[in-house]
Amino acid sequence: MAEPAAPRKTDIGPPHYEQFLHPVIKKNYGKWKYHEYMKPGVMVHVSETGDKIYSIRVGSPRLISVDVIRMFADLADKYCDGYLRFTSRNNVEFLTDKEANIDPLIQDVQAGGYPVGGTDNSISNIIHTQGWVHCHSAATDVSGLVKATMDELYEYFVEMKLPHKVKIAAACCLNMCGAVHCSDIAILGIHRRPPQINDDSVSNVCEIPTTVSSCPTAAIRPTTVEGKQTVKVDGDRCMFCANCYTVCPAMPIADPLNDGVSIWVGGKVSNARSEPKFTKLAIPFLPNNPPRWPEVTDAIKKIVDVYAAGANRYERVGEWIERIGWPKFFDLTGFEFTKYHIDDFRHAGETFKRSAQIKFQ
Amino acid sequence: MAEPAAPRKTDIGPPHYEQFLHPVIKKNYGKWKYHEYMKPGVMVHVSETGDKIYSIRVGSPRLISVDVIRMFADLADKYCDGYLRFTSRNNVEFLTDKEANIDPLIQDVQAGGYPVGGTDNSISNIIHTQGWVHCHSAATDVSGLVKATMDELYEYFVEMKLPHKVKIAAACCLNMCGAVHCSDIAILGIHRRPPQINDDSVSNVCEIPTTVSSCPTAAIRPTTVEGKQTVKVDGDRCMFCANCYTVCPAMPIADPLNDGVSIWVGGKVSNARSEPKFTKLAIPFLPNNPPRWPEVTDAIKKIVDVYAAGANRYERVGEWIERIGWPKFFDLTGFEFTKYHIDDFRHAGETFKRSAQIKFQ
Amino acid sequence: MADHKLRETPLLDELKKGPWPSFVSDMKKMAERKPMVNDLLGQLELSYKEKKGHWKHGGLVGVMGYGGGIIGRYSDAAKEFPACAHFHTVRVNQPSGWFYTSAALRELCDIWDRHGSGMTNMHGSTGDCVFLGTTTDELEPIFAELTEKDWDLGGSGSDVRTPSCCNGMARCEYACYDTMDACYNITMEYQDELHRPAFPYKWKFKFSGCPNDCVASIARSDLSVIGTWRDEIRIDQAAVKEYADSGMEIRANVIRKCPTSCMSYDGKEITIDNKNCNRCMHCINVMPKALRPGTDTGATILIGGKAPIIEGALLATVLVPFIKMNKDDDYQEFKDLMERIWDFWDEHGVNRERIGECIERVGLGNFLEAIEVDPLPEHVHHPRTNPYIFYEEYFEEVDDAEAQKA
Amino acid sequence: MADHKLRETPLLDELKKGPWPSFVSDMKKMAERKPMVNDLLGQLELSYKEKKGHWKHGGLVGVMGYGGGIIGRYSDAAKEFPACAHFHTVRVNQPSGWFYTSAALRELCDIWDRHGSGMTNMHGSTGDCVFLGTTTDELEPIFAELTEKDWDLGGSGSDVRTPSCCNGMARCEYACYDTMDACYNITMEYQDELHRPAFPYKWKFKFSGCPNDCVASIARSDLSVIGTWRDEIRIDQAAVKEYADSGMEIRANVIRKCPTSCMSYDGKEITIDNKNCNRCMHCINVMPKALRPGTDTGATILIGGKAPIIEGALLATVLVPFIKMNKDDDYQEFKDLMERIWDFWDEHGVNRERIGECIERVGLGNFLEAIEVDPLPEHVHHPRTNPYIFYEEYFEEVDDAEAQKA
Ligand code: SRM
Ligand code: SRM
Ligand code: SRM
Ligand code: SRM
Ligand code: SF4
Ligand code: SF4
Ligand code: SF4
Ligand code: SF4
Ligand code: SF4
Ligand code: SF4
Ligand code: SF4
Ligand code: SF4
Repeated sequence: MAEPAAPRKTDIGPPHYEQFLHPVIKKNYGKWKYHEYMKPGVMVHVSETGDKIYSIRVGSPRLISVDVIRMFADLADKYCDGYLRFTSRNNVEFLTDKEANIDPLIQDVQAGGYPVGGTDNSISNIIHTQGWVHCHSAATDVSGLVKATMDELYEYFVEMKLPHKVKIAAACCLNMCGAVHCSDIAILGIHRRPPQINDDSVSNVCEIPTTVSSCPTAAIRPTTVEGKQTVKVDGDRCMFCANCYTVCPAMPIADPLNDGVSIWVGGKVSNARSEPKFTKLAIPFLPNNPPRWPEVTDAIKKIVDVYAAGANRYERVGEWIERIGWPKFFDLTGFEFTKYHIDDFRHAGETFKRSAQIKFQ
Repeated sequence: MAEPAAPRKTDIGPPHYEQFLHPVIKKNYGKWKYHEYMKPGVMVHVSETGDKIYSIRVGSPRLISVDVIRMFADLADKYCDGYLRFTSRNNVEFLTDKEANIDPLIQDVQAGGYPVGGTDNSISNIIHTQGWVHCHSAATDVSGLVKATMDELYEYFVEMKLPHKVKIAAACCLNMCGAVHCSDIAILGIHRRPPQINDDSVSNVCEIPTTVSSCPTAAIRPTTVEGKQTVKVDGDRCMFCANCYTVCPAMPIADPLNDGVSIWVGGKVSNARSEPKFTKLAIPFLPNNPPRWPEVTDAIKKIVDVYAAGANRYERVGEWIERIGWPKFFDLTGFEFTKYHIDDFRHAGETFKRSAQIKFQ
Repeated sequence: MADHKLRETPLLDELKKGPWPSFVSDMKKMAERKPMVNDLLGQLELSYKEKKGHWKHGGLVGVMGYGGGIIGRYSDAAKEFPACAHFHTVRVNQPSGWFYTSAALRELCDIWDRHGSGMTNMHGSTGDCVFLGTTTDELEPIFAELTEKDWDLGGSGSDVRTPSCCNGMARCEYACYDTMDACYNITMEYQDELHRPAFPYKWKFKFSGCPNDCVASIARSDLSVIGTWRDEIRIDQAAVKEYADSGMEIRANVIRKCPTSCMSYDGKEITIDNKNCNRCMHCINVMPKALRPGTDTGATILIGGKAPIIEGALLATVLVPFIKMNKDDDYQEFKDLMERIWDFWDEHGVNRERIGECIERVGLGNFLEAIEVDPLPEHVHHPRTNPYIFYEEYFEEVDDAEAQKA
Repeated sequence: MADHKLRETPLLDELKKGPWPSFVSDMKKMAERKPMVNDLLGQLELSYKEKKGHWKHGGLVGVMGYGGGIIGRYSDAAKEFPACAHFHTVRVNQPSGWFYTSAALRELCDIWDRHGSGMTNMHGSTGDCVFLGTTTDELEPIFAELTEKDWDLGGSGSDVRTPSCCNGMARCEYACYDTMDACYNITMEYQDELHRPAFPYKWKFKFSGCPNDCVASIARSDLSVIGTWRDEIRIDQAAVKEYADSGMEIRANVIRKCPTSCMSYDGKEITIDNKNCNRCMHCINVMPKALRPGTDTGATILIGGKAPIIEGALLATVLVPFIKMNKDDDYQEFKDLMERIWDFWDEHGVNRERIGECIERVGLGNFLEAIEVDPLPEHVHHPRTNPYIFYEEYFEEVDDAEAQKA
């Protein structure tokens, strides 16, 4: 292989963060004392030195063009000496030490079509993934789903009126590149039909032993079809995880008639009060109904509504459900409880109710 | 096969219980209103009709001769119109409607060498099993262990001075015919050496496929030794459960040098407050040291002592440990925490600590 | 006094000391008139010396027509201890709630004194009255004398094991159904299943009158019936006051220990948010004079409890959140359910696999479907967390999908 | 304005409606000057119509010398949508805490506008700044311009993935160690592991400054570093009073929600039994002016968090209950640990098996032993409940047993 012409710059890593810090932040690094919410989307952090930094949080679809980023950059120049950041939920945060700049900034942001909010006991941005926009594995499109859902939940982003934070995530397949497995509410794209096997190409594009062993339920067996080495799938054993497809492109699993969306609830990540917990199945299947997935947005709205009505302050969705009990959750939402809700994978038994502690309504 | 001479009486079931009920019990059946502890081992149950029945609970080694039973029968005749019962923990309960009979009865019982107690916040009798007295599977003798332990805990049987009930069980092998897996404190006989295989007799007395498939860890393989079909055990995979021995007598596992006792804590059965829970490993191995197993009785005394000192009223051992945390339990008892305490069987991962909620002492 | 030489047991003699009654002292006395007990002591002393049991593996013995009820046992040191060369046990089905009269006990003692070692377990862990140690020859005579006096054998092997129950309504104010009647009725119903092993593995029934579960049914039975109620806890506020006056710390010991935080106490009266109460019994246990279970009583049925062999211990799991345990119709609903479960077990069970393990293998959802019980959120601690759902249907054609929609 | 025909997207156009900012409106604008985005919209509209994605499986592309950082993507409808036939993404390693200046952002935008679709994810789920959609030809030029401006690629494939961290000490009063410095330092240390996949599977680092875990490290990283403290929570009683005066319900919202019940409040002052506090953060979160973490700060290290593929999702499990995250010695203790872990993984890992699954397969006890970490009760939720203990040693001879005793 030919050497590159100039000495190639590699392994330099990301730029050092210090150059991107607002001078007030640099000065008070590690010295912050407390914070207060001034209004939805606006926080002030106060330092031991008495210095203050104001943060204005702006909702973003995450899938944004360079033009939108440039618009944010312009606003940062105008109001924040050029300083801004993104959050772990893909919101934008403008940072300024000038309290007077807050309201004008907000006006400009809103004029540009972007909402301010997402702090404290609100619904912040939805963590999500690629969907049909970029991924080969997607069972649904999350960009559209998220847009439709956030339209529906908009009031909860721009106001702080819920019992506590509600963290929502969406992922387009069981790989769960979003934070689906530990979210207050999660939207998950699912397949429901075993992979279709392209017998002609399996032996060319896939390593058959790897493919066979990729299946968590041992549903895949090697076989020969018309003289060609290939694999077959025992449909009864398949639970549609698509791990086979990940290792073998000749086993596409996406299927317009059967792909759809499942809804999950009650997970969390923080260690506050209760330990982190996994999200649990609320609705096993809703149809893929683009462009606005009304069945999905209705279901999520329903969950948020009953949570808002029933939970105590500082109770996350999962903590609330644990207090009232799962039977009550299904009762309040009207969601049907089916055999699909009952775990039957590896450690299924650990989820069975093993006490006589039962609530009767 | 020849028919029996007379028409054989079979499948008649146990005698109907009604004939064994004290008249006051029969009259107030289902009408009891409340009970009170009058003193250790003595309860009064009061009926809606105003009637009262007194119960006097007497400790028994369970392994008793007909002479001892006859002695109990005599006392029942003398004080209780002939009525008595046994409890689910193998204590004897004398039942009388005559309050005046209580103290004389107690005196006679105690004179006969039997203690009165075991009620409310005491340590009641130990549930136990056969041991070397009768079972082929035993890794220790529980009758002796239980006698030695109850001698040590005697004060807690005859007084009610603990934070709450402490339920102890002992079993002589992993079959756990006692209530070991859900007890406040449990004593469990264990093997620690893989079964010795009697190659000469395996094929005669055992079905080899059944034997192979009996092993939960797939440690057993069929093999041939000097032309005879037999099995071999992969020592590294064996965790000494003895299930193979149960199905194949030619694989004895008992071994004087390596059998011993493990100690378990923190289980419960009742649904009161917390859900029923399994007992957890406290000490993986103590030597078999008959006749009085001092290492075992010391360990149990230690657990009871720290529990008595630290738990709140109405807190079972497991509830107390969950409040203070397992690190504190090991700290207080001085028991060593080893890799053996960390689960590595089927659902091991479910027992790992998966949060940042940690106490630092 | 003994017409045989008494064994020396220096090690066992150490167990004659101490305040707790000693099985050694008792056996030593029996040894004087029972050579079998004398040799048993000798063998046990050997075990204490060698730290090893001296019983051979199993041994199939029994009484005619029965497949269970007797545990065969032979010594591997019979040369040294010939009197306990055979040492079988007889499991006698105890009466409901372990209630006896002195007369009944003497009856049993006399039979056993005539035909066996005279040593017993009162009772075995499953609940039987266990006669410890006799020879094969004695089994038929024992059985004849027992049945003559209306006693029968209990279970062993892959059959229904002797059911047991708490004393329930006989002496407990908490009993939410008649455990003793239910236990008796079900024992009688399944005499054939109890005496003739035909299952994949053992099957244990246990009946507790309330969630205190005084027979440990949730941990130790395949089918656990635990009394409960659906309506409101009965409160006697006057008695609450009495407890308070007598110095009980109601807030610390009752209110704050309620697991659902559904109780409150204003210094005078207790209020309970009954729809959040999970029937744990704690408050009632502490204040039985003031609080009582409701009156719409029945039971929760749980399935699959067991000890660790083979896949690890299981606590029983909720099968029917609430059932009326109805004497009047002979517990028909319960028995119908049992029939469907055993049909399923028959078809899907594997040798030496308890029902709890079988359900985990087959899937609780599939099991419920097979026995025609609707899946309920009460069946689970929480719904599944993994996305590995075995959807059972998919559309092959657009038309199917459209049809579904309509 | 566009020199190409704009795609009709009636379905997608529905997503221009509503108050939340619309990615469709944004893309439609970009489509006017970017044929690639125009065709992407066309293909997406097709997906919406057919309910099916139109990307082919994978595609190995990259920049010279790197094994990761680029995700290859090709359309399966390239005939119809030729401008997005190639549609690779570039993962650019974001700065610690996602802090930028406007200038830095413009730098990135300009590079991407020149060489790609102009669409981005700010940011990807792992934390990268993701450039969405370019052709294979453009990869080297993009890389050259990025490095020229001191930007580098992030991870993909079986390598160290781009580490990320919460804003920590930069803007949060709770940070118990310097997340941004640690993240930067560790990212720089493992540049080779990040750019050249050589592991059995991916490896994610995430750094959160306190147990609130604002980067979800416990759920989404193989190695999660969560700030904590060992000493006492700092209490400012004057501020407690201020909160009370301002109407905060301290008893309901703080005291009673403390999971360990280790707090009390007498109407004036808060007292904490710090040895029972489990550092959950709740009380501090609610009253940041009055309560602060202690000053003996550091972190808890947890291992093995991940999404469900293959054996089911895992939350990370405690590995080191407390470690000083020491800048001054360049995090040497942390790095030494990492070395031992990767050595182990190298030896015992299986292809496509995350470290969390590997540990469960090998056994946590064995894993700890291999990496020379003492087993601690802090490692487990509770000790084992099953009696299936793999004792590693037994005595062959009496002498051994005697020797052990002495
Ligand atoms: C900016 C951000 C960190 C960053 O470096 O980007 C952040 C910043 C703060 N978090 Fe967070 N958290 C951020 C993501 C998270 C996440 C991760 C996530 O959302 O996926 C979590 C864990 C989620 C979970 O538990 O499922 C998280 C769990 C918390 C909690 C715990 C809440 C609880 O009670 O469970 C607090 C404390 C609180 O809210 O009282 C907290 C508190 C805070 C505080 C108040 C800390 C402080 O004093 O500065 C910050 C403002 C909170 C707010 O938004 O109301 N932060 N916080 C992230 C903002 C995301 C966004 O745009 O909405
Ligand atoms: C007699 C007996 C039932 C029988 O039919 O034989 C019985 C009888 C009573 N039990 Fe029990 N329990 C009996 C075994 C059990 C068992 C099973 C066992 O010990 O293996 C349990 C479950 C054990 C466990 O949880 O691990 C049991 C858990 C309870 C509880 C729940 C305690 C808790 O808070 O966890 C109560 C309520 C209480 O003590 O406040 C209770 C309460 C009672 C009451 C007060 C009920 C009543 O009003 O009559 C009775 C006297 C209790 C006492 O001894 O202080 N009984 N009780 C059993 C006596 C055994 C013995 O000789 O000691
Ligand atoms: C006698 C008794 C112990 C006692 O001293 O009380 C007993 C004794 C034996 N049990 Fe048991 N079990 C006895 C109650 C139990 C219980 C407790 C219960 O029923 O409440 C259990 C735990 C609950 C359960 O069933 O899971 C129990 C769980 C076992 C097991 C493990 C079963 C499992 O699924 O985990 C075995 C092993 C087996 O079945 O192969 C077993 C096997 C045995 C065998 C037959 C030994 C064997 O390896 O085949 C023992 C015969 C001993 C002998 O020489 O007499 N025994 N066994 C109990 C029966 C007396 C009675 O009828 O009243
Ligand atoms: C781009 C991104 C989603 C996004 O829209 O943000 C993404 C995209 C893909 N992920 Fe992911 N993952 C992304 C973050 C995650 C995360 C979240 C995280 O890192 O915090 C997870 C869950 C956490 C974890 O690692 O467990 C995640 C768990 C997976 C998995 C399941 C791994 C597992 O062990 O369960 C796969 C499947 C695999 O590795 O074969 C996967 C695979 C993939 C692949 C490569 C598809 C595949 O089947 O090979 C996706 C490429 C999509 C594309 O066309 O660009 N991705 N993936 C995220 C990376 C952006 C970035 O670098 O910042
Ligand atoms: S969740 Fe699945 S479909 Fe979505 S980006 Fe990740 S791998 Fe692709
Ligand atoms: S989708 Fe999953 S379960 Fe189905 S065959 Fe593929 S790997 Fe196996
Ligand atoms: S626990 Fe084991 S040794 Fe003891 S009686 Fe039961 S089967 Fe026999
Ligand atoms: S003792 Fe248990 S683990 Fe060991 S070989 Fe026998 S069945 Fe297998
Ligand atoms: S289980 Fe309930 S009803 Fe039965 S004896 Fe125990 S407390 Fe009474
Ligand atoms: S029974 Fe238990 S849950 Fe119900 S009120 Fe009483 S203590 Fe609370
Ligand atoms: S994890 Fe803790 S330190 Fe980091 S931003 Fe969140 S609250 Fe602050
Ligand atoms: S940090 Fe959590 S556990 Fe500690 S005192 Fe505060 S609320 Fe209680």
